[in-house]
Amino acid sequence: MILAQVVSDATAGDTGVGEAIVFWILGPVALAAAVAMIFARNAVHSALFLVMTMLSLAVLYMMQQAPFLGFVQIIVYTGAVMMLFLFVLMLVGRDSSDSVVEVLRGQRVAGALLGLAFALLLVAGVGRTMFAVPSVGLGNNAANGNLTGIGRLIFTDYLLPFELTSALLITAALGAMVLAFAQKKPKAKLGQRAAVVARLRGDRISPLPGPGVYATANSVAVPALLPDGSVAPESLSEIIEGHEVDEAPRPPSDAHSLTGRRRELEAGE
Amino acid sequence: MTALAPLLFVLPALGALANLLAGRRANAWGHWVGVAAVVASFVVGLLLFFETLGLEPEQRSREVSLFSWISSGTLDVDFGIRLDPLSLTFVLLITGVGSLIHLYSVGYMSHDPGRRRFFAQLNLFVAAMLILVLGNNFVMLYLGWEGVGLASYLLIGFYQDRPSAATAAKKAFLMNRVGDVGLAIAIFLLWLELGTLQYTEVFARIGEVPSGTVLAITILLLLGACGKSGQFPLQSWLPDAMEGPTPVSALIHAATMVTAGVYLIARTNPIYNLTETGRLVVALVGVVTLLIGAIIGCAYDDIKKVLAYSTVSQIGYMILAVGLGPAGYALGIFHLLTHGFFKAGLFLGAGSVMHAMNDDVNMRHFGGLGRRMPITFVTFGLGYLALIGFPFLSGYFSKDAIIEAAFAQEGWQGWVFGGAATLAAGLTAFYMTRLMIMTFFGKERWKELKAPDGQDYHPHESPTTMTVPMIVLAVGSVFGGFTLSAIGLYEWLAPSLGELQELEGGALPHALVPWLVVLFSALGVLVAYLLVGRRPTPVERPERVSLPVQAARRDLYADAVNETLIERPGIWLTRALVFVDNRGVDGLVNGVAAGLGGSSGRLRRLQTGFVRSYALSMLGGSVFVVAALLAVRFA
Amino acid sequence: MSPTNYLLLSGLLFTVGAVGVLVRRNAIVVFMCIELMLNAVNLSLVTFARINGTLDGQVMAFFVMVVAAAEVVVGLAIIMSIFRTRRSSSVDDANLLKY
Amino acid sequence: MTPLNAPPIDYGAIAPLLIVLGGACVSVLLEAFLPRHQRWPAQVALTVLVVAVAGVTLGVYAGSAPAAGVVTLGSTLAVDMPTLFLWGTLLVLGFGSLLLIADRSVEPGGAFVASAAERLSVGAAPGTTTGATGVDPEHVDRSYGAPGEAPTMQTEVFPFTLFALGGMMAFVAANDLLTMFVALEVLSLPLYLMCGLARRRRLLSQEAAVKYFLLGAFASAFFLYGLALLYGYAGSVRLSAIAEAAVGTDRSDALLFGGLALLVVGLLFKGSVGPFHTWTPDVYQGAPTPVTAFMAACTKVAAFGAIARVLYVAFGSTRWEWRGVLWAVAIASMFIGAVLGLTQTDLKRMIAYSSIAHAGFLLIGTMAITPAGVSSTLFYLLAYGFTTLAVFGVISLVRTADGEATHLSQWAGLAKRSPVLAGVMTFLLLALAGIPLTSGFTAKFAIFAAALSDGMAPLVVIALVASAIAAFFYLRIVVLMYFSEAPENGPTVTVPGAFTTVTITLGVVVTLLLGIVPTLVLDWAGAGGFTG
Repeated sequence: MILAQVVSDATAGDTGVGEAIVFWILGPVALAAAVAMIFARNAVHSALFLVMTMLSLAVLYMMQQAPFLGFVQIIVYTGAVMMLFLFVLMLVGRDSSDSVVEVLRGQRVAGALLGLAFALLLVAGVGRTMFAVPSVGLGNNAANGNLTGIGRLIFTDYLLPFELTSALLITAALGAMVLAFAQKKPKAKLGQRAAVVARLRGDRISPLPGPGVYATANSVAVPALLPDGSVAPESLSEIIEGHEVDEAPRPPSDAHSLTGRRRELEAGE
Repeated sequence: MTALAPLLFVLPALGALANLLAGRRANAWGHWVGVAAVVASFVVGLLLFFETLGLEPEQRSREVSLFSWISSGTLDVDFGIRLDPLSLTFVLLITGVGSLIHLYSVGYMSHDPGRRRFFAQLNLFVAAMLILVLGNNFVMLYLGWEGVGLASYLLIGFYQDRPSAATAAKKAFLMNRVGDVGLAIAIFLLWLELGTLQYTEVFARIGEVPSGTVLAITILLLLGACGKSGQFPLQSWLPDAMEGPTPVSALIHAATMVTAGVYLIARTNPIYNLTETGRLVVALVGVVTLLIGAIIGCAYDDIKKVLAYSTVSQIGYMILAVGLGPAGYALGIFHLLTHGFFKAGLFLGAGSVMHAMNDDVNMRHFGGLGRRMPITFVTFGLGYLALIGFPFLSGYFSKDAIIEAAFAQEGWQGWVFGGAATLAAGLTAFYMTRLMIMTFFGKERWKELKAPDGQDYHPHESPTTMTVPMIVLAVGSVFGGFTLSAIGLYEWLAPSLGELQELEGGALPHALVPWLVVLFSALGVLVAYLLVGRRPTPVERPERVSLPVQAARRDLYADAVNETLIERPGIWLTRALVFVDNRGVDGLVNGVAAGLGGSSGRLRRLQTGFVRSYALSMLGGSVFVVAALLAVRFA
Repeated sequence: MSPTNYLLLSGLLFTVGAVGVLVRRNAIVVFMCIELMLNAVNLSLVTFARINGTLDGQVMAFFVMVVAAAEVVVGLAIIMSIFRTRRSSSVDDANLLKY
Repeated sequence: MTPLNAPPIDYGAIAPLLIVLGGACVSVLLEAFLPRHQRWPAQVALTVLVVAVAGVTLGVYAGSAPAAGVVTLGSTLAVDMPTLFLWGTLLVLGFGSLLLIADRSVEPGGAFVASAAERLSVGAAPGTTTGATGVDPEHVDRSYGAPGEAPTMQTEVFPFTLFALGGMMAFVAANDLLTMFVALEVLSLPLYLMCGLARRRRLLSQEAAVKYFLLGAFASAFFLYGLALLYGYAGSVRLSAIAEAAVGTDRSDALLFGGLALLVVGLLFKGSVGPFHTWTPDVYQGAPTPVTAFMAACTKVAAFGAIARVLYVAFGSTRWEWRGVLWAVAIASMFIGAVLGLTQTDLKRMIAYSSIAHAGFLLIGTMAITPAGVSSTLFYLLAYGFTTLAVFGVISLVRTADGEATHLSQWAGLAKRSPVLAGVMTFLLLALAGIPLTSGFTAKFAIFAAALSDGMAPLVVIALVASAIAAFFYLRIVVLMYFSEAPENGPTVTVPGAFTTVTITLGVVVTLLLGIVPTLVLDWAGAGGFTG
């Protein structure tokens, strides 16, 4: 495998030719995918472009003597985190693609200009000054010792941040539960016996009269009538009675007056 | 005995607290607690005063350190009291006049549902003012400074339901804040240069400070003084402050708080002694203000506004005096004391008139009140005579001394300062006489009028709680000047302010000055009598009438001459100044406020509510920060 | 090839992500752009680890991943909850609070 | 294989942090195992106990703490005097916030609920009854809790609060940037969640949560990039290592300053310093008021504690290079806060702008790399925290049927209806404006004095002008309360329950005490400097 070759190539000092080839292939790919991500109209496409960037980065990590991170990037980031993104995207509506019209005036221009300025500053100010710096390389920590080295650091020098991340994860889990968990109304569940007892003890044993009984219409809006012709109060729907009902607007007898067409015609004549 | 000193401000503070906390239960007796607190404070002040009198002059400045207030890093500020002749003089003025005005307020506010709140705030003011004058360092001074500003703000806005009161309160607070910024910067500069803010240390080491900084400090202190004392260019809040109840105008906006600026400059005299330019600026501000105040005072028909501009003008005299340096500090304080008496008396008199006239303030509606309110008339009249410098009343001693010192300056300053002060003395006589005639003499114009609330006027003399303070203050106005100069006020103040320098030479011989001043004053009275006293005063303010009609209306040729030569230029000048005052100064203040508000209204549109705009501004900020840091490093 | 190229790539990716936050309206895509920024940072960290010859950078990148995972959970939960009430995941629609 | 040597841990020093985080875990367990109607009392008891015990532990440790401080846990945590002070501040302010959060008397059932869906009664489609106006009282959820019981709240806010508090404590003590980053997230994530839990005005609340979250994540990406650059520069993210590298390394300074810039962006965002403040007004307004109080008081403390530490320990030697830029930022922040606050119409929003202005003042303190600068910043944080906590406590009391009445017009003439409340509010606003005899004055004074002695006189003058402008809008509220006519159907002032009363009283008393005798706390704040 060329990749394995490259990885072992990358020893202490400078980068080998193999690494350069990989970089010049994957680097532009990562960048292009990133740019594509912000231009893709469909959010799912954006997510997939991001996955592409992340995978490219994973390989670049491995080439930079960080095999462990490379795999974590693939498994955790690309595998889990991005899947979570996709899940939520599906939940909130996959087709909610952005409109291309920019509503904030000057936002894109300003964004682009600032982005350009920022990139220039980073590249010219920071990147340029680093070219002369020799790279030390990780030596034994690069390949087999990588995992142990990282583990050792986590449990010694970085013990506190490591413990703190547990607080972070607990918060995240709790937060997701609080916000995303739809609380059901707790209803007192009655057993069959209890239900019967409640019904017999209650003030009414028979079912409520349905709408339209002894009436001329079957609509919910029409109250049930008792045998003597009076309205059965239990059949009145609270919701319907609670609202003022406006008379439904009837179309005027002259249908043309709606469109105004006739007047035009008359005017034209 | 010095252990009693904290009681001076603790007692009024407790009074304020009691009135605030006791709630409605205290409605019946809260005001007496307020009065008692200030009177007790006055008694303590007297005790301390007599104790200090018994000491040798060199030992009369004492420091009482209560506790260490702020200590952070190298900054160390005591909560301490400085008992010296200057602070004790102020203590007696504040608590003495304060007691009288508290007593007066019992009667004046007797029908007001907010009386308890009023006394709480009045007590709060007294406490803050005492902290201001008693503190032994600049931070205490600042504390009192802000405290009196706050109390004054609350009291100006006391009649909460009047929009004009709320506006006036806000204006006063904001203009004071402008001055406060100056004071704060001056304090910080002092600390930066000397690392201490205790008066004793600052004054001992002020010589180490470079002269440019000293000048800056003096100007900034002056800015603070201008804000608090209603001096040019920050004077316009003071007349508006008359929206407050009249006892407040008497106590705060005539006798005590507005003199804080004078106190500040007198207190920091070792700093001002170092810079002649700084003193010159002070004196110029004083001269400009005293002229402006006197001229505008001629224009108003509102009795309290006239008195307010008179206050502006008189404080201008004091500022001029302290601007004259060692030759004037004590004179400024002297005038401050006498002015405290007669101006408080005049305000109380005005309040008594308003009380009788259903809170009307328009002098054109008054007239002939002298017969209805004899006590008010007499006390007010004595205050009036004192103010215009009637020989051997208190204003005569103090004002003449200032004008003499002004004439004694070298070169052009003597002529300008002295001339302006003399001219203003004439103007003072003019507008005060006009006020007297319109209020107490002439036809009883109110008989044909209805009060703003629709009832007839029934002028009557005020109750005893109001007349007694007026009588006491009138007595003070008559004998105060003579007594103070007889018992040696200047020598008493010398430990705080240095010996009073007697200047020789200058623009005019000293003997001539009193005559000149009396002459100008008499002229002012005469002109006022000719213009106002000999003609019926129109009830409505006369609108501009065309020249021929005006000429036709005049039956006396002399009047026409008067008019063309004196009145018309005077009116034009007055109108122009009122215009500048209302439009120019207010306009500037309002313009700044409106500008801030407008830019705020526009800028808040940037907060569009769109997350993406926010992100844009954050990215913009980041680009700025990164670019700036890299540029700073590699430029 | 110098490892610095990785840094440049990282800077560019970070910028692309930042610009994406500014121009995209779907809250989830905005959030993905932020993830892209974090990934760019990780690339820098890994590269610096190599340049410096210390593993710390890799450990940090690892922490960033963990933190990002937790952040994703919280963020998606918040976006879900607002979507439930608004039926919209556009960040421009969340525009009641302004001025 | 070499054995793994666990780093030595000074348990005594970090006990408060452990107690708070452990308490949070226990609190989660309570949430999991207790029936719903028992949770509120249990959670309140637990969290109050946890914070109290942590405070006592802190007090005991502080009594015998080494003056130079200790660095523990593999040099990830520096427990020095500023840390102890900040921890104390955080715990006390957190205690006050917790009481506000726990209060159920002001808003029946507490201010928190997870989602709107369950409160929609029959016939109302999702999204129609929720809105800026809130939901009418009949439709308020009564189902959350046992039948017949008073409605209860979403008790998950308690573990969230504790986690956030723990995160803040770790944040201010973090001695390396990675710990700082993780702690930043630990404190942020619960806050994002808590913002979205308001019972009233759900849409605003959720909007606040989304905005805070997206911008917060954006800002932490910047922080992280700065961290990466600094790692590239120094080869380590320990603050002291960065400081050492700044003195002698052959790496280009571009990494150092680029890293500092981006790092500071992330930190300034949390401290809501302009121009990174944009989230503040929206989030302060939309979040439930107790959470706003918590954010305004504690997050500010945490953010500026961290900024001070980073600037002091890691970048103290290079301060001449970065100070100019932070000057600009501080000026921008002060003026944005002061000027934009002038025309706000919502009280919570106005306090948000006030907090932006205060952030500018605080930044001045952190820029002064002197012991006085540190102690004055610490003091300011304590003073400001208490005042703002009480302000939000007061705001939560003025209500209409729709919930809190935060529109300014609704506060008109409030002094006639409730003189005590208006008096308390006036006092607090005066403290925010920096009038003497309140903590606000002494705090500002200390900061300005420290800035002056470190050569920032022009900045102090600008700050004075800004604070004079800011006094306008505090005054506006006072004028409204005292000098305006009350509206026809104005809000009522709820009689607060014990919890809210305690918090407000605490805030007022501390504000007054620190104004009169600040020396006690100032001494304590100046007891020692940062260790690195």
